[in-house]
Amino acid sequence: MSVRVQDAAFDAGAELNAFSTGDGVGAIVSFTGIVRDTDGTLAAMEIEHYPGMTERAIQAIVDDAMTRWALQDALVIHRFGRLNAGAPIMMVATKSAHRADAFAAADFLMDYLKSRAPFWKKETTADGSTWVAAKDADEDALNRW
Amino acid sequence: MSVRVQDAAFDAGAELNAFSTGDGVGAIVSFTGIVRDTDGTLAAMEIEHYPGMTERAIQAIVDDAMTRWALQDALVIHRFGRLNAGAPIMMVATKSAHRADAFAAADFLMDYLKSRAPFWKKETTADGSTWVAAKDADEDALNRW
Amino acid sequence: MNVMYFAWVRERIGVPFEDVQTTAATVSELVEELSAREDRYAAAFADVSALRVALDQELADFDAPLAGVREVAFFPPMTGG
Amino acid sequence: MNVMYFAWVRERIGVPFEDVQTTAATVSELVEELSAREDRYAAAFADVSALRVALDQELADFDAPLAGVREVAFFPPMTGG
Repeated sequence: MSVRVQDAAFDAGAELNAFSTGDGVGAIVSFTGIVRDTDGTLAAMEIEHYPGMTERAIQAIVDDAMTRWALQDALVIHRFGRLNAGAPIMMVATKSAHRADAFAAADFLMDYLKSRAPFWKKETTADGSTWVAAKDADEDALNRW
Repeated sequence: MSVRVQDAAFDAGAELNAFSTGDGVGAIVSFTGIVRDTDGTLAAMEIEHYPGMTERAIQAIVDDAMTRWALQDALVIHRFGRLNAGAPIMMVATKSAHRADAFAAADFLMDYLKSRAPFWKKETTADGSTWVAAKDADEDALNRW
Repeated sequence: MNVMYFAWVRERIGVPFEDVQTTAATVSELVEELSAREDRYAAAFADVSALRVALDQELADFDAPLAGVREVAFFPPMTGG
Repeated sequence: MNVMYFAWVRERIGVPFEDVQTTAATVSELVEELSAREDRYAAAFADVSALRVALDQELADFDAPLAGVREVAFFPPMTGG
């Protein structure tokens, strides 16, 4: 499995293709998160993280997913730093012999990365900068697993 | 939305990147199905389909998904004809402002494509050719929705 | 009426499609009629619970009426994806 | 003990990390101690229900003991993904 925390941009399609190989692989699920400009006013998004803890937290979440489902591999890429609207923030991919495992594991990884990996988003518009607030729904989503 | 039924190979990564654009997109989920060679004996897989009905059935499933979830777009590509082990058979992608919609819709599309789109798989090994049997689990999966 | 066969149903019956003149009122009556014709049909239709049917490219039940239908297709459960 | 602050906690306190000499037995005691020092800490820690804490890079509770801990981090709920 592969966990990458980086400020550099990445190519989600190239990552998907590189990940999609291997004996016995039947099902690959990917998630890509994009900097969303809800009402066309976003100048930039800044992502802060906690170097060291970030990698540990993501690795622990991936390890958990690998024990819960029959996965052949998992990939997590998460950017930090300044990103523009429309840029990929992060990507998760899972592969398995069967689609149900690949889907559930990718969904689980996203829920946990969202609320348990130490990243914080700050949005800048013409009106200034604000830290994105965590949503109750994101915390509630963890209870599904 | 885009539905393609084709014998030509496709590049899942390039398709994902082409699909991942657009205002307000925040979450993209993709599924890729690969010809799986469970025990290293698969010589080829042949996929038969019902031209005309295939496109109609997939379109109806996509339409259903678009009414059930807040999607900005959906993509379905499914190959027919002779495929080698390791080749992508099909791909589904969904995009939405929010990850929950993108995940649920992609999962739903896969369940319905599996059991309601008129494709049949035939596997050829050194021992001969056999039609892949439908699994009860695949039919049962439809009851989730 | 155009009758189509797919996958192992096609292989057992030996043709992918054929024009069938019938007065069958339902799919089940058509199945009975074809099964009575030749062994290859009887073999293909031996267990209709293992089969699916589409009328004019829409999935249907075996008790569905054939009135106005132009294309009937018989096939095993789908295995796409 | 190295104490780190992230996101708006960092902005309110004004530094990303600092060395803190303390005899606090728990996270809550450390929060009280810091809040008593200066207004910027009191402002940052005004509502600890809106904060998370990690001890040596693992999420912890505010009543967790500090014995043996080398790095404490305070931050708002995560918003990654």
